[in-house]
Amino acid sequence: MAELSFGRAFAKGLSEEMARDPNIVVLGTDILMRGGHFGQVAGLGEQFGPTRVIDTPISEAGLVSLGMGAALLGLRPIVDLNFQDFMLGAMDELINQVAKWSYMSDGRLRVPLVIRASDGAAHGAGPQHSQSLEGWIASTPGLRVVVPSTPADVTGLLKTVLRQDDPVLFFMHKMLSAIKGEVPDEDVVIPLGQAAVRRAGDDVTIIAYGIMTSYALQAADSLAIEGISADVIDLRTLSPLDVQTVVTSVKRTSRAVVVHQAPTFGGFGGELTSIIQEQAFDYLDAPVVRVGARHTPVPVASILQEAVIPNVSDIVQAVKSIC
Amino acid sequence: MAELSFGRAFAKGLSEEMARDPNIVVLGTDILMRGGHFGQVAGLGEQFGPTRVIDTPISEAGLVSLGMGAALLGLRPIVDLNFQDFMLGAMDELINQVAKWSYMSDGRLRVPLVIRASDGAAHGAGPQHSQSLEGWIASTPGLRVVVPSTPADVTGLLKTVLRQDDPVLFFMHKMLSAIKGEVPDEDVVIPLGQAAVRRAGDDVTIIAYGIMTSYALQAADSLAIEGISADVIDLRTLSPLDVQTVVTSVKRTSRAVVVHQAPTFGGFGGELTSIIQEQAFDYLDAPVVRVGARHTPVPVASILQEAVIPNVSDIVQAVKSIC
Amino acid sequence: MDYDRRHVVESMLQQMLFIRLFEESVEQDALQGMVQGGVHLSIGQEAVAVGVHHALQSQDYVTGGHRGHHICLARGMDPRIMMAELMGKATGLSRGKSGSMHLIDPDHGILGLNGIVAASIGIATGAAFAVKYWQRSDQVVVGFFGDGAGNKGLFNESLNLAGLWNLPVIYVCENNQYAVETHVRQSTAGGDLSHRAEGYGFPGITVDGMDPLAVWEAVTQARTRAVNGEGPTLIEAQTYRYRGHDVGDPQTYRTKDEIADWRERDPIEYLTQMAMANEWLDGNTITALRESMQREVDAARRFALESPDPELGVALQYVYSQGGTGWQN
Amino acid sequence: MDYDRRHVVESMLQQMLFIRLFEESVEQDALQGMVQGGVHLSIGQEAVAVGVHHALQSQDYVTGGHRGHHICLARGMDPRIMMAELMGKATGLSRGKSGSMHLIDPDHGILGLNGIVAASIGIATGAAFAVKYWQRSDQVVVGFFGDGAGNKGLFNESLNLAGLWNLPVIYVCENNQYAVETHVRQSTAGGDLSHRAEGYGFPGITVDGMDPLAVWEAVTQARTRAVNGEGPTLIEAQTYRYRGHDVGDPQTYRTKDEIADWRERDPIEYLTQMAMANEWLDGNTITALRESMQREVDAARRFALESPDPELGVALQYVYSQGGTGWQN
Ligand SMILES: Cc1ncc(C[n+]2csc(CCOP(=O)(O)OP(=O)(O)O)c2C)c(N)n1
Ligand SMILES: Cc1ncc(C[n+]2csc(CCOP(=O)(O)OP(=O)(O)O)c2C)c(N)n1
Ligand SMILES: [Mg+2]
Ligand SMILES: [Mg+2]
Repeated sequence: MAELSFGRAFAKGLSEEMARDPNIVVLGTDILMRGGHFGQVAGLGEQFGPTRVIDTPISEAGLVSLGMGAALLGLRPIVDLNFQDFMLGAMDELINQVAKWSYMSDGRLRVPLVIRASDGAAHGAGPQHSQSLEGWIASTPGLRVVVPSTPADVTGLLKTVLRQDDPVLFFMHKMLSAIKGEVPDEDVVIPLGQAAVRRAGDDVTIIAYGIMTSYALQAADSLAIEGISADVIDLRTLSPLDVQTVVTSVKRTSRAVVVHQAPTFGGFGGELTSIIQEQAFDYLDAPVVRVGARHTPVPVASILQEAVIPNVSDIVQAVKSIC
Repeated sequence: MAELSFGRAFAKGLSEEMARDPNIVVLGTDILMRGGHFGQVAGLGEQFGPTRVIDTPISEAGLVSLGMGAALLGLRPIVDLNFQDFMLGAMDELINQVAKWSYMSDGRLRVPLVIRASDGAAHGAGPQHSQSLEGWIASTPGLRVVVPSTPADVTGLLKTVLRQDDPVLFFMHKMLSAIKGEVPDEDVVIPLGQAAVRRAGDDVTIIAYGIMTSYALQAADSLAIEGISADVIDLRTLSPLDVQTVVTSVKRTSRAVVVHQAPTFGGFGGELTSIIQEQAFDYLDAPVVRVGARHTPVPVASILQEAVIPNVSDIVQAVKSIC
Repeated sequence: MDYDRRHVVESMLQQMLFIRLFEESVEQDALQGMVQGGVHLSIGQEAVAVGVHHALQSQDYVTGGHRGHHICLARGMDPRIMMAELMGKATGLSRGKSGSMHLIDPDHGILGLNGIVAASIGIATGAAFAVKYWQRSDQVVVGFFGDGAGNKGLFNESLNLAGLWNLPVIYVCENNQYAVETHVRQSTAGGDLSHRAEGYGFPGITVDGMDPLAVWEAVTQARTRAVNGEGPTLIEAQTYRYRGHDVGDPQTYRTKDEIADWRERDPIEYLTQMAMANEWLDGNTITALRESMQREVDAARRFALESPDPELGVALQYVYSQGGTGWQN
Repeated sequence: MDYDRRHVVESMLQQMLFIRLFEESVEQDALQGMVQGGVHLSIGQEAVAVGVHHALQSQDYVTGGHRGHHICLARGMDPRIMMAELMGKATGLSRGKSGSMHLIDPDHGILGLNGIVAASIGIATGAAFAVKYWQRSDQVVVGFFGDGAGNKGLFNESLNLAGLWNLPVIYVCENNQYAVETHVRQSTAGGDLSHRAEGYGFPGITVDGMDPLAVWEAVTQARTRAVNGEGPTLIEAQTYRYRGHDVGDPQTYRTKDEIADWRERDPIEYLTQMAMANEWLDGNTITALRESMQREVDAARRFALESPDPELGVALQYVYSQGGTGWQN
């Protein structure tokens, strides 16, 4: 076990997979020497050189499309889009093209393309660099969405992703970049669609993913002091979604709080809430409560950002409102 | 009252508004002579000429961005994107730019830009011309979403839209293009955020919008025969959303079915379901049931399309499953 | 050389004839509602696809746009399963899921047609990236697109990447003068689109797209450049569609005279004259050729018509590569 | 003429000095964590914004990218409320909501800086569309962008629209040689970006962006073209940022020598020499000028520091133009 940051955990997983599979290449801006803006590919440039760690122009659409064309031939490109917000410049390529090729070719072609991007709010990043668009991607048939919350998951999920053939969006919250955690030295793969129960409890189920997992755990700590014990589920991937773990827990606790950093209105929490009430209606003692951001862009000034982004106390209050 | 098609109703509203306000211009491919692929601006080219009805290159991003720049100066452009799927080529412009300018300028600038596009499945249109992405737009702070279901609403909502200052996505289902309905001769405006109760009933509330409104009404007809009376609500706009009409009805009927043509998983139905169970939990006698498309792209062959897109009998069955 | 030329001309003529007859058959069926979805015929543009094909090797790849039947047939797609796909049948290439605009056939290097204008440009660029990465020394990729696609952003992003990295890609713009109703001069600033290649540091040329031999020569040179590591080429082929944008287009935007002028340069007519003048083929042979092609088209059509509809479950397959719709684990 | 030139040089020098001092002050505060969010300094690039400004009229509009403090100051943004915005204060232009990368000031024709590379190009084109629509005969729009933005799709779409419709827009590419760590020659095929204008049928020129007079002349000509209805111009100004991409950039990708070489062409130094050689200004005047500018910068800084934080409710305002967050009716 080594203690690695979230970013380093990505580099580790990628390095091992690139050593294993010569068809993996990574493309993005400022990755060869700098190793990416979040250190996510640090050291890979030295290890694999400029034919496999490729600095690119600022051309998000061109790169996603290029990645797709290369993937159709059997290459395994990772396109690093830096901030998730920049993915908006490549939506036609992602949604109309990448997502649809397996289906339109009736399985004769596949697009083993991985898109990495850093999502979520960070102090000062502001409206155009702070979005959480994972729900849109999860709702797109043909795409997979990975939203890890720990360094070990980053490595383990990345390895899985690079050994399967569907296009995957790998979203790493930018405020997690520097967090550290143990990452196994061995080759551990984590299957897609398998949520992790991060804390066991009986009174309420808190469902989160990515950065909000740690907020949920902190909330659970506070709640424990007040005698409320929470099951905390970290989804790890949104597509495929581990419905069973969620529903099983809620059937036991009879109460659920769904948490994400995207605005509540229209966010993926709506899906989770719906599934819970569809599949565990008779078990619910209270409405499922959603905790998400207010319906605003994310402002630059820190104190304003904090006024719109959900925090630990929002989760605590949400739980208390139904317990 | 004149009987007009959905497309003609748009042309009528636009024609009257353009006559009233010289700052309204419409831009899109093949609109000057052809009047748009759905007849939505038929006759306007003749009426207003090529300085106000402007044929453009195929440049969705460039046009949305151009529309925004012009709107910042006080022009009121309508950019006609033809199929909603092509909007994916202008997502940065819509989400990172258009949606955020009021907020980032703290209200000193506004973007009175209207984007019209035809959405949804049509036999043979296939995976890249059949999407229903309204939920993504509704979830974006700063944007408005209009999803009319009748010719009268097209005219009335368009007039409203052209007299307010927020950016609006005006989605007209392509299979509605030819449907006909009465449109008042007078200048009737319909406020945004005001749902229409299309049919009154006591046993269940069916919430729909756009094309699915007519499916819901047909379902309600069948259900009536079997003694189930349904309240059918047509949302008309998703942002702003008329929560009150929905919640009031469900509190009365105690049962709700939410319907859209987008895939169920991750669709806007999750939001509606969540709001209902948040605000009417104690009134619900059964889970809210969602009716949407399967988690696939929309295939070309008609019989395959029908296998993935929700139909009247899906709605009937959904209602029966909870009544 | 003369023998080669004769061989090439005969082969081109045969392909062009077949495409024309195939498309005329599709047109009739489309008018009868037998074809699923919109149909964009390539009648008039046969010389481009056929000229390109003759300059390529079997290992080369192509991508195309919404108007690409001619490309598929030139590259060797089986007309029966193609026709079946157009009609949404179980025997079709994608069992009815993709249809006319999205024909895909990896067995013939067809990475896909595309319903989105300009998308083919980027995908071709990516395939060329892989070819170069693997240092495959005798393989290139052709990205077909229409004159309307030159003003999409992806054109800029992809051509820059290809120029920057010297990718073995040939961009073939089929300038048929119109994007739906819009004439290329009303959509495209700066004259010939081929000029834009200069901005990316590689050659752009305009060729007569009604002359398959001219296309063939231009692509042959471009292919040599590409396999020699000299990078991409943009070829703009001036051509014309005799039919409307799609079946059903009222075509109020152009004159009968304009169509007649272009038809004077019909590529099938042109090669027929050439073959007859050189006494490579005589009238009888050509008639016989046409008849045998027509029989093949009819057979494809019959095959499609007689094929069953797909099972409904097909609609739920291969959303993901493992076969299912799989949003849930 | 000589008098004009003197007047212009003095005015330019004053503006450039002010920008430099302002940015140095911002840099210090950014290092101390007093500035909210990433900060992209324009130190070294003052001549471009100042040269452009002197060729414009007050009714003209500008848009810019993420590195645009110099543009805002040149166009007349109040340094106090600008500094307050950078520090996220209640007195800031947008009361802390937009910050450094998204400064917006309609009162000075600043339609907005932009955190998204290339977005400024499209918005400027749109503003020019409105100007032309209203037939305003003496108004133009300048769209600033970086060398990194020339490879985004929007560049192609917007320049084509501007060329096609002869819009009164001037595209100013500040080629400071790098996009973060990536040198322009590693990102951009085909040499100078200005060449790409030819593909859209309008002039593209490369000018010395360290010489505000050269920029001034080029923009003056472009403005004349634009108001005469002759359409857009693309001006690529060769310049350099002395500082890193953002405050905190370790700058491992370039040499000290390279920086030193560019600093030899420092525009402030250059105009100072010119003014002194012509005896328009003497050392004392310049020192006094610098001191008064510094006082103004300090005052702006003090204003910002002493300003209160915004009320939290500000964060919920103006998502929509009527003032609220309003997803619900
Ligand atoms: C991104 C996008 N915008 C618009 C369309 C609608 N559309 C389909 S074909 C077409 C015209 C294309 O013209 P061109 O590229 O010249 O090809 P041609 O039809 O002439 O073969 C348009 C506008 C589309 N399919 N994709
Ligand atoms: C669409 C998009 N992609 C990537 C980025 C991240 N990014 C911010 S600035 C920058 C470099 C821009 O270089 P250039 O355009 O030359 O401007 P400069 O920083 O040199 O002023 C990059 C890659 C972004 N902001 N927007
Ligand atoms: Mg064309
Ligand atoms: Mg730069």
